[in-house]
Amino acid sequence: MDFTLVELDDDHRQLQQEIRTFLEGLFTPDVFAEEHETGSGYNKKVYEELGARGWLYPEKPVEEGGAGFDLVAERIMDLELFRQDARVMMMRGTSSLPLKAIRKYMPADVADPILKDAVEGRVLVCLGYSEPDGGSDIANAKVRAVQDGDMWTINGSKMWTTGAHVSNYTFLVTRTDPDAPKHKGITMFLVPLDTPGVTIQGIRTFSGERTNIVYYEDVVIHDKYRVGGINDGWNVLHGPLDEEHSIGLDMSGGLTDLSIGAGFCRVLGRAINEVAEWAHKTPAPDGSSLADDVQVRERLGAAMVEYEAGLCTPGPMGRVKASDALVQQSASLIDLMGPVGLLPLHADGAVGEADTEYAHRFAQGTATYGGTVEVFRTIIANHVLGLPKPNYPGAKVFMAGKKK
Amino acid sequence: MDFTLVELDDDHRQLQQEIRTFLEGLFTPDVFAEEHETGSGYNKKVYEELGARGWLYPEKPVEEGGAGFDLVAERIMDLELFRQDARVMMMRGTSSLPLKAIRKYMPADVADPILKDAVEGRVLVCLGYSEPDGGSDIANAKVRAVQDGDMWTINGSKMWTTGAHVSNYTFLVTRTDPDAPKHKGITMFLVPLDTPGVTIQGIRTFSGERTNIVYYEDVVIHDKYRVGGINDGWNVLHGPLDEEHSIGLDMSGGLTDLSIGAGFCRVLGRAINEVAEWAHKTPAPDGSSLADDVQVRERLGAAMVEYEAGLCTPGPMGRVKASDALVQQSASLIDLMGPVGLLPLHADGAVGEADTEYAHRFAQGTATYGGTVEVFRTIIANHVLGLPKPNYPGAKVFMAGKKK
Amino acid sequence: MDLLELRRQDYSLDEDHQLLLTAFGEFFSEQSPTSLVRECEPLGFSQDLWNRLVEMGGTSMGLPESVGGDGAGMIELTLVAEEFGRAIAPVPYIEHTVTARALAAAGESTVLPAALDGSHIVALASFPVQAGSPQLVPAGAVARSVLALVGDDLVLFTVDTPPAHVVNQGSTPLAWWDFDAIADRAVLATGARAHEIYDRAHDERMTLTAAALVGLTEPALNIAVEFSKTRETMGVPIATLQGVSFPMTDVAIAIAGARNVARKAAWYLEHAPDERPELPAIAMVYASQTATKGTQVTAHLQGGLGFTIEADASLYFLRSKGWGALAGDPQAKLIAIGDHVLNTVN
Amino acid sequence: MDLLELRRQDYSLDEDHQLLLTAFGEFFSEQSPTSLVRECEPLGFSQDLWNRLVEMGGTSMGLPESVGGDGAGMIELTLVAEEFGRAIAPVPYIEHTVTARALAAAGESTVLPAALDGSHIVALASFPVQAGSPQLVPAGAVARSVLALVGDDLVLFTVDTPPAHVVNQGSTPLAWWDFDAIADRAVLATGARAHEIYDRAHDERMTLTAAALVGLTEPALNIAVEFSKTRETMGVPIATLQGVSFPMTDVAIAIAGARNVARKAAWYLEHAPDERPELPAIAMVYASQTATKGTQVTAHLQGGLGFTIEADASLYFLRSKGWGALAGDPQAKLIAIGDHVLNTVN
Repeated sequence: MDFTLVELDDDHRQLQQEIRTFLEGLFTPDVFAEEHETGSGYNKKVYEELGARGWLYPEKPVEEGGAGFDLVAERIMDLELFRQDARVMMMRGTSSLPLKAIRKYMPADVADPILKDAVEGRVLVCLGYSEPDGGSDIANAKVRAVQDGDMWTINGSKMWTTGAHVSNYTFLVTRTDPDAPKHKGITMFLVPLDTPGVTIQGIRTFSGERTNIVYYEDVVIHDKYRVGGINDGWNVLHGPLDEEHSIGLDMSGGLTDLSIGAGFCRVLGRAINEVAEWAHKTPAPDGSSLADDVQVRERLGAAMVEYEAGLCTPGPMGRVKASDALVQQSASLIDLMGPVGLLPLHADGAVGEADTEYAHRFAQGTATYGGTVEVFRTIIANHVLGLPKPNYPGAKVFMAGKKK
Repeated sequence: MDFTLVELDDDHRQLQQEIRTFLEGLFTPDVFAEEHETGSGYNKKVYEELGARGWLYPEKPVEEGGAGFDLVAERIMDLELFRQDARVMMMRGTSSLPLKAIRKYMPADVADPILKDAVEGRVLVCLGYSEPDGGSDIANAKVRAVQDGDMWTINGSKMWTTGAHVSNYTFLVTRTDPDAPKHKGITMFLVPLDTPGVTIQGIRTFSGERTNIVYYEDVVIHDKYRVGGINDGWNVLHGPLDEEHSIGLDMSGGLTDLSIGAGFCRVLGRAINEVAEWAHKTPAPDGSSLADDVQVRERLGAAMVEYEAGLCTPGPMGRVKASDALVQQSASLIDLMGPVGLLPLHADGAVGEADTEYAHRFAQGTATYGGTVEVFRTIIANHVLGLPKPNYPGAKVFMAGKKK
Repeated sequence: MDLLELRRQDYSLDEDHQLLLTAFGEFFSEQSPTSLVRECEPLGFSQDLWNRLVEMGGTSMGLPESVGGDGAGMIELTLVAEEFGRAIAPVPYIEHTVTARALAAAGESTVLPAALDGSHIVALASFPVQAGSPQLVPAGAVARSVLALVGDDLVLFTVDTPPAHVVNQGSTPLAWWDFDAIADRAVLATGARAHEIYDRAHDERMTLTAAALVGLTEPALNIAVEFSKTRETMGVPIATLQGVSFPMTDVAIAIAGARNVARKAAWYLEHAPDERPELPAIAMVYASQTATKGTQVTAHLQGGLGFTIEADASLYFLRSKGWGALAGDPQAKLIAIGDHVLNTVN
Repeated sequence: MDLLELRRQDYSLDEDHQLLLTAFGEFFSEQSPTSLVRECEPLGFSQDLWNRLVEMGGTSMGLPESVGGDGAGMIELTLVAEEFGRAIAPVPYIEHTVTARALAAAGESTVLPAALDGSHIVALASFPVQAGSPQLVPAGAVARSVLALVGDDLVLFTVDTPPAHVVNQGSTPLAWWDFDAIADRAVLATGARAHEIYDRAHDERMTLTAAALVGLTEPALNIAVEFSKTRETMGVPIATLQGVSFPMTDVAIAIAGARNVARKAAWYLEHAPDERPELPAIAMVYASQTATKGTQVTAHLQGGLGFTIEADASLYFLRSKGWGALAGDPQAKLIAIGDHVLNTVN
């Protein structure tokens, strides 16, 4: 166990200062305004300037376009980015998953230029996983890819392709053998989004993010864009998916988060801080400060318990716990504030940065993104508690595939 | 809508006084001490003296051994009994279910003397429904009854036969055709518990109640004790079960409880009152009364919200809600009291009648008795929300039976 | 509390109540489809719908016959509020109703006639006026007059033009009222009577808001129920999974109970206001919890879809807090409820 | 709070910690089977087990080497407390440990040697001593000395024979201590130092109790898990129903988190006690919630069986509150946690 403050050596301290100064110059009001407007989780200038320095994926070796950061430096960068605004960096996280598959499964002559551009902030890759009636069941993909010589023709549509409108490629799950058991008839492609036949339609969420439906109508691409073997898509997918669902054993000496839920906790933490500041500044009806009100103190305490619980719960469990904590406590904090808690950023009289109001809207998505909390509960039930799997009509094949 | 105080006419007022005086004389300290000791939910003297006056089932007509009470009088009796101690009256409620089936399905020469004795407090009937691995699935009964001429031989064992050790009969679910679909091979019997081969083994719950496992080893009874047709047991059961699970449309003008959960709410209500009284009497560290403590007031308020919600929720929904409310709030009230909340009745320094300590132990059973909250949630999902039924391997037959 | 009270507990509606429920249910479902609700965002007010509601008697029904109203009581108003909530209708039905009733109780006669015919919208301040502290007033962006407590005075503040709307999560006509700056103020009552009228208006607002929150949770649940029947996973409708069906069932249970609590609170306000003074707060707290949970379940159950602004689920979700937190912290009311419990055993 | 702090968050145990966990895990599971737990009811104390624990170093390990102890810190003690809790062992491990440590901190030397060898059990009063108000003291029925705060004095009260045991839901050796009547009292510290030692002992008790509650919830969950795999309904193991598996999953999630919170609280108490003073209370609140929910889920999941005294589930259930409420209301600690949050942004 170790919860010490990281003592920075001179190099790291200098780097921290360098990063902070650079990011402060980079994240101008324009950047925030654009993100607020578009909800894209992306900013061209930010990505390209970070990429130019090797700071977009700074943990990668310099020869791959990164900055060869060690764990401490990487953590410094993450915290400094969070200090500015994590939202704009969302597409970086999204792209990072397929980049690993591209490196592993595509021939170097195709992969290398894409990887180089991606690391340098000029190329984004979005995830073409979910379909309009697919829920979280990726193996059930119906988007069809049919081979004709060196070319493939793709038809169908994908839902929740976040970032499609700013990305160059989509990492696409297609059905190539409709007669095979469902996880054995899947092939992955890296589809250039400027290919004729691709139509992108935006959808806005009530947390202000943008995602997309992407329609594929007789989209013809070359076989070189295939990622991995034909009908071997499930294994190709597995890499990134495993990572996303991983148990998250910490090999970093405490320099990485215990789960992706830590990010949800930070959103909750901001709201807690905001409410605490608001309480200090707000007079109670009797003229005292709301910070002296027993109920305010108690409710902040309750939120803090859930914040800490979310932060301390590891792996997929932490992802579920942190989402639950954020959903419940953001609602409770809005209640605590009363009507001013309803005012969003830029509204007249909004509290602070309206982090609490935002947290309440943002929270709902955390229970769904990257697999619903129910999917994760099922994984935990089976893999941690060892409970038997239900015998659903459509489950056998899927589960057999997962086990492998 | 009507929540008026019932204005009693002279007859009702006189009856109320009469009942109260009579019960005060009847419920002596001995009665409570015996119940505390045995957990049987029964007292011979109480039942026989109530029965002698027609007050055990006072809603029944005088010619059936009741007192012909109208709804107001019946409510007066219920409240006065609750004022004394509802626990001792538990077996009255248990017996009342099979009595209806006995009247409906058994020949008068067998039924009448039993019914007369039951109404007069000399005979109790317990429920032989659940089996050691049966859960809530009564239709899955394995206790075997085999016919030989006029006689039946019964073998097997039943779990949770509450009151078997004080009852004269058990209303027994048996399997008479093992080859038929499960709900079509059931026959009901009224088995005299003094028949050779019946062994009763007590089990105590942590709420202090006693229930029993009853073993049937070559128990031979006459066919006259059959209740309803051979292999028609599901329909015979249905009557009492339907009542237990009924939606509880109130035809009484508000003189009956909205659900059986109201009884759970009363247990919670007693705990709330006890904690409130305790708070008044208990000094806070600063010398003020705990009744002035904001957290005490808030927690009592939260308990009160749940109490009211439980009371106002109708039918099977109210049964689930009231159980949830009691489970959660009794735990919260124990927390609120701290260590004195852990002291049971008669412990040195226990608070009041230790209603809170008892409520916390009693609460757990309310989620299980007469069908678990999960069974009720399933019923509500299917019948109120109209959700499709899951296709379990063993479900079809059972559900087909239920629908009928 | 007295657990042995011999009281009726009859929650059933008589024929007149049923007819009222049907009439306003039809009115709101026809006149306030979700398309209208969306069109009226972010202000949350439709003058046209308001006019129709006035025609329907929505602004006069709750006022005493002596001032030209229809003399309906809290039970009737609560039934209407439930239907209003079900349609998440963009009109200030609750604020206007409880404020106009308070004006009538205070013998106000300048503004009241125009309130009765709906031409002058009135609203209720949620907190006592403190010098130097403007207040966010529900319906304050469409109201010409706001009733507030200033010390021990009940004061009606009136302006020619309501202050600017403040965008908010629930898309209701919230606005900051800076009472210090308003010259047109009429003291309607003072001392105990002022507090009595103001507290009563608050109790009525809590009760009607509770009913409205119950009303809005029900169509949200229906969306979830219908979605769950058609969406499949692993070859079965998700509705057959208890992880899906049980949360919906719990919402249905909460709706059934919260509806009865709100109606019961209305009955007591109408017939025995001193008997259960804590019921409006209980109704409000439980309805707020019900709406919070109920709309979350719906939004979540639809997966990504429930999280989009296109989905009707979002309309209900955003109003669960957007309506529920308008008058301050529902949970803060627990203290007053607890006080009542403590008083009854003392 | 500072969300940008560059701190390690390493919850992993090193080899020594693993060995300690294994050693005490084996000790308690061998020496304190549930049959012993039952035999020791209602008092909740086994002199024989206590002697073995003393032999094992259980009473000396947490004391400084300067007084003859083994100098173990809060992390080690928390790991032992988890195993102690898992076995719901009928010995006053937590009370004795934190009180003896407080005695050592106060420089007490009369009772301490006998506390170190376990022959003189010591305990901690949960509330400041108020004249005329006897206190229920955890382990008070087996302790010869109780450490308490009297005004600004830290006082050690000693008796020849502990007061009579009071039967209680958790079957622990609770007893009423009437401090007014005890002549043998030694003032160990006064003023700020008295409060400091007392508060520290409380923080340690909360942290160890949190670990113990996590420990007791885990075997309870295991009972539920195993039961759910074998019990069938409708032809399937009930474990395959989400209405059964999800509550168990949520308990597993809570255990995993609560364990880490308790260990983290121990680390900070040991290494940086001023940095996160609210962590012991957070650990206690979350562990109490975890135990409450976890043991309820287990008791309920077994149907009627889990409700019988024969079922081991009942042992855990009754101790969820029986241990968790010993030192007062866990939820009351939320206020102090909130205060800390408010202080960090001030």
